[in-house]
Amino acid sequence: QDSVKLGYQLPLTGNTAQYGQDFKDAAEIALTKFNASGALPVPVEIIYEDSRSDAKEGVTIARKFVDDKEIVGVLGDFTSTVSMAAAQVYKKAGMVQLSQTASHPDFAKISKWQFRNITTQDQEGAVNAQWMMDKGIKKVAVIAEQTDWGQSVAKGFVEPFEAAGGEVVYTEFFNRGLADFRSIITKLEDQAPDAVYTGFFYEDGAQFLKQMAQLDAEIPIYSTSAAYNDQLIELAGEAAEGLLLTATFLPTRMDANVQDFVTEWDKTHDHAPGQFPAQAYDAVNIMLAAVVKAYPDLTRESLRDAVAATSDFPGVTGNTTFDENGEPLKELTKASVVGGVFVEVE
Amino acid sequence: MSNILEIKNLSLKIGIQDILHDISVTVPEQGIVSVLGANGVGKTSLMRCISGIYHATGGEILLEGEDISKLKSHEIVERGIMQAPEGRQIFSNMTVLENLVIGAGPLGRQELDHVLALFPRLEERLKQQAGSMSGGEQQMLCIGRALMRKPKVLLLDEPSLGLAPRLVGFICELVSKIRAEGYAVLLVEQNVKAALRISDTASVIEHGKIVIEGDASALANDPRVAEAYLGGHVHETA
Amino acid sequence: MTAILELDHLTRAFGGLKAVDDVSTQVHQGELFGLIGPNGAGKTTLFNLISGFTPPSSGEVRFKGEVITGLSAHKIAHKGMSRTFQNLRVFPNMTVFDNISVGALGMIGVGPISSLFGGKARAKDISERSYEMLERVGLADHADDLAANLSYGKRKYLEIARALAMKPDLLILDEPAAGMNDSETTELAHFITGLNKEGLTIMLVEHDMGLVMGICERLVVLASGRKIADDVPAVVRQDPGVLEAYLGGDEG
Amino acid sequence: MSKSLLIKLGLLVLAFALIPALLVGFDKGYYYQIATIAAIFMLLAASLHLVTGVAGLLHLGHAALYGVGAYVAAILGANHGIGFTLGLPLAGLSAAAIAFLVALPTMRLMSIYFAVATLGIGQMLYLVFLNWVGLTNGPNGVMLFSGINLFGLEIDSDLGIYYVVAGIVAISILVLNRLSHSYYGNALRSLREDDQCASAMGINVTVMKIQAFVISAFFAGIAGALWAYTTGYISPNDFHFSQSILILTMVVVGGLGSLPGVLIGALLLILLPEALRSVGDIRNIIVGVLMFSAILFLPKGLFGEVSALNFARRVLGQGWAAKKGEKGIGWK
Amino acid sequence: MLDPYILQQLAIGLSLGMIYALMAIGFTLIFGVLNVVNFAHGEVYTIGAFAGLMAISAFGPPLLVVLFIALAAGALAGFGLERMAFRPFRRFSDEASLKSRAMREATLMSSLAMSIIAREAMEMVFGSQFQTVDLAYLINKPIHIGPITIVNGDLIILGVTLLMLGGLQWLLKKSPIGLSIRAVSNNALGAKYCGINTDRTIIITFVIGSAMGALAGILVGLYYGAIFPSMGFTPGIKAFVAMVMGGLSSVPGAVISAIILGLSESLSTSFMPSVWSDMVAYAFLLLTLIFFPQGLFGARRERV
Ligand SMILES: Nc1ncnc2c1ncn2[C@@H]1O[C@H](COP(=O)(O)OP(=O)(O)OP(=O)(O)O)[C@@H](O)[C@H]1O
Ligand SMILES: Nc1ncnc2c1ncn2[C@@H]1O[C@H](COP(=O)(O)OP(=O)(O)OP(=O)(O)O)[C@@H](O)[C@H]1O
Ligand SMILES: CC(C)C[C@H](N)C(=O)O
Ligand SMILES: [Mg+2]
Ligand SMILES: [Mg+2]
Repeated sequence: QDSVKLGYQLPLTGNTAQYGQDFKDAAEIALTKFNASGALPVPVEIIYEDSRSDAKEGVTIARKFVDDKEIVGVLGDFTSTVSMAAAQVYKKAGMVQLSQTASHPDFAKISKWQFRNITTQDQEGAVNAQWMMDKGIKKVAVIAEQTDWGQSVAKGFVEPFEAAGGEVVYTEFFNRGLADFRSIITKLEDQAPDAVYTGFFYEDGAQFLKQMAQLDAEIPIYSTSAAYNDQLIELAGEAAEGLLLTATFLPTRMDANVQDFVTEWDKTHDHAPGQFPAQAYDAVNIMLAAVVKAYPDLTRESLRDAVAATSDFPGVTGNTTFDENGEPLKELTKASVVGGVFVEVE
Repeated sequence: MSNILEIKNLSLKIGIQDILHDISVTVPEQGIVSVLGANGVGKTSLMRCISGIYHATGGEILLEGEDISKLKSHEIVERGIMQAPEGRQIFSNMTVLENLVIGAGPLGRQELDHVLALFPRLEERLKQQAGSMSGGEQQMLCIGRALMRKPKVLLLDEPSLGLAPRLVGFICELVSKIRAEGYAVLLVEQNVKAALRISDTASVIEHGKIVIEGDASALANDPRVAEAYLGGHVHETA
Repeated sequence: MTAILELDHLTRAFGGLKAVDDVSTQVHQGELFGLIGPNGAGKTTLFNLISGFTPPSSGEVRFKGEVITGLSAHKIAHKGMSRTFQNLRVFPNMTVFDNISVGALGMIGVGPISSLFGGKARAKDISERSYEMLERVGLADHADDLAANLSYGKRKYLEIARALAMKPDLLILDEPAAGMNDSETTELAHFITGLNKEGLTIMLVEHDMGLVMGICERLVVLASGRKIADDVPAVVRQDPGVLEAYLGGDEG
Repeated sequence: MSKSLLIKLGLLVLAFALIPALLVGFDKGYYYQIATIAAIFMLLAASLHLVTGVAGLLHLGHAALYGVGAYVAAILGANHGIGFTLGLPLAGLSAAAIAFLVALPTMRLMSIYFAVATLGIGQMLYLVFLNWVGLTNGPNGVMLFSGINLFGLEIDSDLGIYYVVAGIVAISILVLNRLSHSYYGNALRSLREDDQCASAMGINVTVMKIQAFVISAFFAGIAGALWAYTTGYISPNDFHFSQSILILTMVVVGGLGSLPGVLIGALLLILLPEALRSVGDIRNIIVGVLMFSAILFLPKGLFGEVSALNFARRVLGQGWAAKKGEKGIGWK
Repeated sequence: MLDPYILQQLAIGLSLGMIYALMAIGFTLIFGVLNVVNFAHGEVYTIGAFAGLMAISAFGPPLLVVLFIALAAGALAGFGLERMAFRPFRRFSDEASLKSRAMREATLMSSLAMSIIAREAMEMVFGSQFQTVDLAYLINKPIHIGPITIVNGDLIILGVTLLMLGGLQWLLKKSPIGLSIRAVSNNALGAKYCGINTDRTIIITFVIGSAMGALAGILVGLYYGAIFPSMGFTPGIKAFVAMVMGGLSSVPGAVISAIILGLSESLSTSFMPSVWSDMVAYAFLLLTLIFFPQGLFGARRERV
C-alpha cells in the first residue's frame, strides 16, 4: 500500500459552499503539514466529494466512499441533515465518520461509527446560562435558527438556565437566511428581557445585530461559537460591538498550534479563520492521529477504535476527548467584540 | 398599368410537406386580384408568405420591384402591405379602440374616423373588449384594423367569413370602392361568385399549384370553375 | 310533434346590452331548425345559453321536457346535446383521431379505474365510434395529423365529427359553412340533411342564405337580441322586417 | 404484435435482470444507490407527468406531496411500528388525501394561477414539515430504524432492496403508462388543450383534474415512502421547493406529455451530476448548459409527446387499428 | 391611539411589502404583462446587486452612480437573457408550436437553466457567502418618527417604487411601446400582422423589466447589507406570488399584493411564532385565489 486514503464529504457548491470551501482549505493545511512531518511512511490522501448539502448526494457519496476499499475513514458532512442521512450508510458498512460540525442531538448516537468534534449545545448552553447567572441576568429571550442545531441551542440553554432559577420570557425560531428580523426584534423588545441568547451563524448574526442597532434595542446579546467569525464583525460593523459569546477557538490565542494554523490560513485568505474551519482542521488532525495510531494494521475497524480512543487531543479548538457516545468534551472560552475585534473575557 | 405586387415562382415547404409550388401572381396598381381554391390548397399559406409570417423556400415577392420575401413581417407592413388574416388575430383582451390604434401604427385620428364611418358597429363598441364581440363584429374589426394603415396593398383572407349577407355585399362594394382611393387588393375568398364579380383577374390553386388563371369574367364562365366551386345548386340566390 | 328544446323568455344582458332579449321558441324533435340574424344579433349568445356556457339573466331552457337552465355544460352535454363553436375550437396539439375520440369518450365515460382494469370493451366502443365519424367526414387520411396543422375547412369537419361522436339527440352548429366555397357548402348541405334524415335534430346558425333557405324547415330570426320572425323559410324570406334588418340588398 | 412484445420484454429484462447483473458484477453500493435514487425520481417524474404533462396543470408543489408520503411512512415506521408493507400504501393514500383536500378549492384556477396555488400549498406543507415539531420532529427529521420488510420477509441485501424499489416503481409506472396512454389520457389531454371545449364534450373538467392530481399525489407519496425506507433518515430539506423544480425539470426536459421522455429526463438529471463529479465545482454549470442546449434544440423534449404517442401506439402495440394490419391510431 | 408596538410592526410590514413590490414590478412587466415565463429574474436582481457592489469596491462612486451602474447591468443582463433563452424559441411559429404547452414551458426551462448557470457562475467567482459591503453605503440609517423607527432606505425604496410604478403605468397605458407590449402578449401573431416589431418589443420589455429588477437588487442589497449569489430566491418567490395575486398583468395589483404579503408577515409575527409567518402569507394567497380566481385585478376569461 503506497498511501492511506480518507474521504471528505462536504458542500463545495450550492448555498452552503462557503462553509465547505473553508473546510477543504483547512483540511488541506492540516494534511500538507502532516504529510511533511513524516509521521507515517506513506502519504495520506483525502478525497473530497461535493454534496451540495443535499441528502440525495450525501448518501450517494457515502456509498461511493464505502465502495472504495482503500478508504478507511470519512470526514463530514457539514449539515446534520446530510450527515445523518449518510450516517445510515456508514453505519451499515462499518466506516468511521467524523463530522466537524454536525450538531444534531442524535448524530453521535446513531451507531458506534459516528463521531463529531463540535461541542454539543448541552455543554455550550450550560456555560452561557452560568455566565448570565453570574452577571445577575434573570430574564432572557432566546432566538435561534429553525434547524436541528438551533433547536438544540434553545434546549441546551433553557434547561440549565431555568434550573438555575432564570426565566425565559420569549423563545423564537427563525428560518435560516431570514432577511428581516425587525418583526422579531420588535416583539422581543416588547417582552423587555435583560439579555438575548442567540443561536445563529455569522451571516444571520450580522443581520440580526444590524437590525437590533437600527431599532435601538439596547439589550446585551449572548451567542454561541457558531457566530465566532471575523466576517460577522465586518458585516455588522459597529452593531457587533459588545456581542458576548462562548468559543472554543480564538485565532488570537498565543498557542503554537493555533498560530501555526492561523499563519498558514492567512497565506491564502484575507480573513482570520472562524470557528468552522478550525473545527475542520481539528477533525482532520484527530483522524490523522488515529491513522498513525492504527498504522500499519490500518482497517476501518481499527481506525474506528483509534478515533474512539482519542483523549485530550490538543487541537486549535481546545482539547478533545470523545466520550463513550462519540461526543466531544471541550473547554469553552468566553469572548466579546470590543473595538471591532473578538477578545477573550473573564 | 404597372404592377405593384409580383409573386414569382413562389414555393413553400414546411417540414417535408410541399405546401406551395411555383406560384406566380401579379397584382397591378389599383387592381383587385383574387385567389381561389378549395379547402386546404394553400391560399392562406400564400398570404402568410406575403406578410412574412412564413418565409418562402423559393421564388420571390416583389413590392414595387423590391424583393420583400426575406423581410420580417413588420418591415413588410412598413412598406405598405397589410393583411386582414384568417382567424382574425385580433387582440382579444384589448378594447376595440386599442385594436384599431395598434393597426394604425404611426397614423391616427383621420383613419380612425374613416374606419368608424365604414363600420358604425365598431363605433358603438369602442370600449368593449374585442374578444367579447360576436364573430361578425370581430371580422369587421379585423378588416377595419387592416384599413387603419392605409396600405398600398391590402390582403384580405376570406373577409366575408362570418358576416351577414348584407355585410358581405357591403364588403364587396367596399373593395371596389377603395381601389379608387389608390389601394390594390389581393383577395382570398370562398364566396367565388362575389369575388369574381369584383376582381380584375383571378387564379385558382389546387394542391399548392396554380391550375387556372385569367380574367375574372372569363373564369366566371369557365366550366371547370363552375363545376369545382360553384357547385350543384342547393342555392337559390337570396 | 314533440318539442325537444323549449326556450322560455330567455334573456341575457351584458352590462347595459341585452344580447338576448326575451326569446321564446321551440325546436321540434327531428327538425332542422335555422337561426339567422345580423352580426351581433345574439345567436351565439343564445347557443351559449342553451348549452350551459353562459347562464341566462332570466328565463328558462327545457331540453326533452327537463329544465336545464343553470346546469353546467358537461351535464347538458350528457343529456344529449352537442355543439360546435363559431370560432373553431379544436384541440390543436392532439391528432385528428384523438380529437374525435374526446367526443366519444366524453359520452361513454372513462375513469381511471375502468381504464386500468379491463375497459377493453369501452375502448373498443370509443375507437370504433371515433373511426366511424372520422370516415364519415372524410378525414381518415388525416387521422394521425395534429389538428393544428389542418386547414380551416378541414377543422370545421373535424369539429362536426367530434360533436357527432357524442351521438347527440340535438346538434347545434354555429356557422358550419363559414369559410367554405359554394360546392363545399353544397356538400355540407347534403351532409347535414343526411344527418337530419337519420333523425337527428339540428339547430343551425348560418349566414349563407343559400344553405339556410335550402335546407332548414323552420327559421327564427333574431335582431338586436329580439326574435323578429319565426316561420318556414319561404315566409321568412318575404318578411319585410327580415329583409330590412338582415338580408339587405342583393347578395351573391 | 410480436415486435411489441419483444420490446416490452426487453425493457423488463433490462430493469430486472441486466441492471442488477451489472450492479452485482461491479459490486458497487454506489451504483445501487444511484439506481435506487434514479428509480425513485423516475416515479416522481412520471407522476408529475400525469398532472403537468398530460393534464397540463403546472404543478410547483410536487415535492411536498412526496414529502407527505415520506413523513407518513417514516413516522408510522418509527413511532407506530407500522412496517413497509402497510406503510407504503398508507403513505400513498395520505398524500392522495391531502392532494384531494387542496384540490377542491384550487381546481377551478387556470394556468399560472393554479401553478402559484400549488407553489403556495407546497410551501405550506414544507413549513409544516419544518415547524410542526410535535408531529414531524421539525428540523431534526425522522430516523427510521426498520428496514424494508415485505410481508414478513426482511430485505436487507442491496440487490433485494433494488428489486423491491424497482418492482414497485415499475408497477407504478405501468399504471401511469396505462393512464396516460389510453382514452383516459386523451380526456386529460383535452383539458390541457381547451377545457371549455372539453366540457362541451361532456367531460367533467373539475372531476378529471382532481382525479389526475390525486392519482399523481398517490404515486408521489409512494416515492416518498421508498425514499424514507431506502435512506433511513428524512428531514424537511429533502422536500424543499427546489426539489419540485428538479422534478419539473425532468418532466420538461424529457418532454411534456411524453412518459418515456419523462423517464429519460429523470434518468439524465440524476445520472448527469453524478457522472460529472470528476470535473469538480463546475459540474452544476455544465448540467445547466446541457439542460439549456437540450431544450434549445429539442424544445418539445428529448422525446416529445407526438413521437412518444406514436411509439406507444406502434411499437408497444397499445394502439387500436381501424383495419386489420394497419398501424394503430386510437387506444386499445 | 394605536399601540406603538403595533404601529412599529405595521411600519416594518409596509417596508417589507415595499421591498417585495420593488422586485415584483420588473417581474410583472416581463412575466405578467408580456406573458413570458421568466425564471431568471431573481438572478438579474442578484446581478444588479453584484454590479453595484463591484462599482462600490472598485471606485466608490456616489450612491446615485451605483444605482445607474446596476440599472445598466440589469439592462444588459435582460438583453442577453432574452437573446439566449427566449428568442431562439420564436423560430417555431406554426400553430401547433404556438399553442403547445411544451413550447411554452420550454422557455420556462431555458430561463431556469440560464438562472442556474448564472447563479453557479457567481458562486464560483464570488463564493456563496455574504459579500462585505462598505458600511457607508448601506441605506439603513434609522429615522425616528414618534414612537416608530424606520430607516432612510425605506424612504428611498418607497420613492423608487412609486417612480417605477408611475413610470410603468404611463408606459403601459399611454405610450405606443406599452400598447405594443400588450399587443404582443395578447396575440403575438396578430401583432406581426399589425406591423409590430415583436422581437424589438420583447427585447425592450426585457431590458426595462430587468433594469428594474437589477435596481431592486442593489437597493435591497444595500438596505440589508446582504449581497450573495442566491439572494434573489426568496424575494423572487414572493414577487411571483404577489404578481399572481395581483392578477398577473396589473402592476398596481402586484404592488398592492406585495404590500399585503409584507404586512401579513410582520403582523403575524406578533401573534404567532415567526417560523409560521410565511404560512399566513401563503394562506392569504390561497384565499385571494379562491375568491378571485384571476387575482385581484385580473382580466376575465374569454367568452366561447
Ligand atoms: N404549419 C404547418 N404545418 C404543417 N402543415 C401546414 C402548416 N400550415 C399549413 N399546413 C398545410 O398546408 C395546407 C394548406 O393550408 P392553408 O391553410 O394554406 O389552406 P387554405 O387554402 O387557406 O385552406 P382554407 O380554405 O381551409 O382556409 C394544408 O394542407 C395544411 O394542412
Ligand atoms: N361577454 C360579453 N360582454 C359584452 N358583450 C357581449 C358579450 N358577449 C356577447 N356580447 C355582445 O352581445 C351581442 C351578441 O353577440 P353574439 O355573439 O350572440 O352575436 P351573433 O348573433 O352570434 O353574431 P355573429 O353573427 O356576428 O356571430 C354582440 O353585440 C356582442 O358584442
Ligand atoms: C454548528 C452547525 C455547523 C451545525 C450545522 N448547522 C448542522 O446542521 O448541524
Ligand atoms: Mg385559409
Ligand atoms: Mg355568432
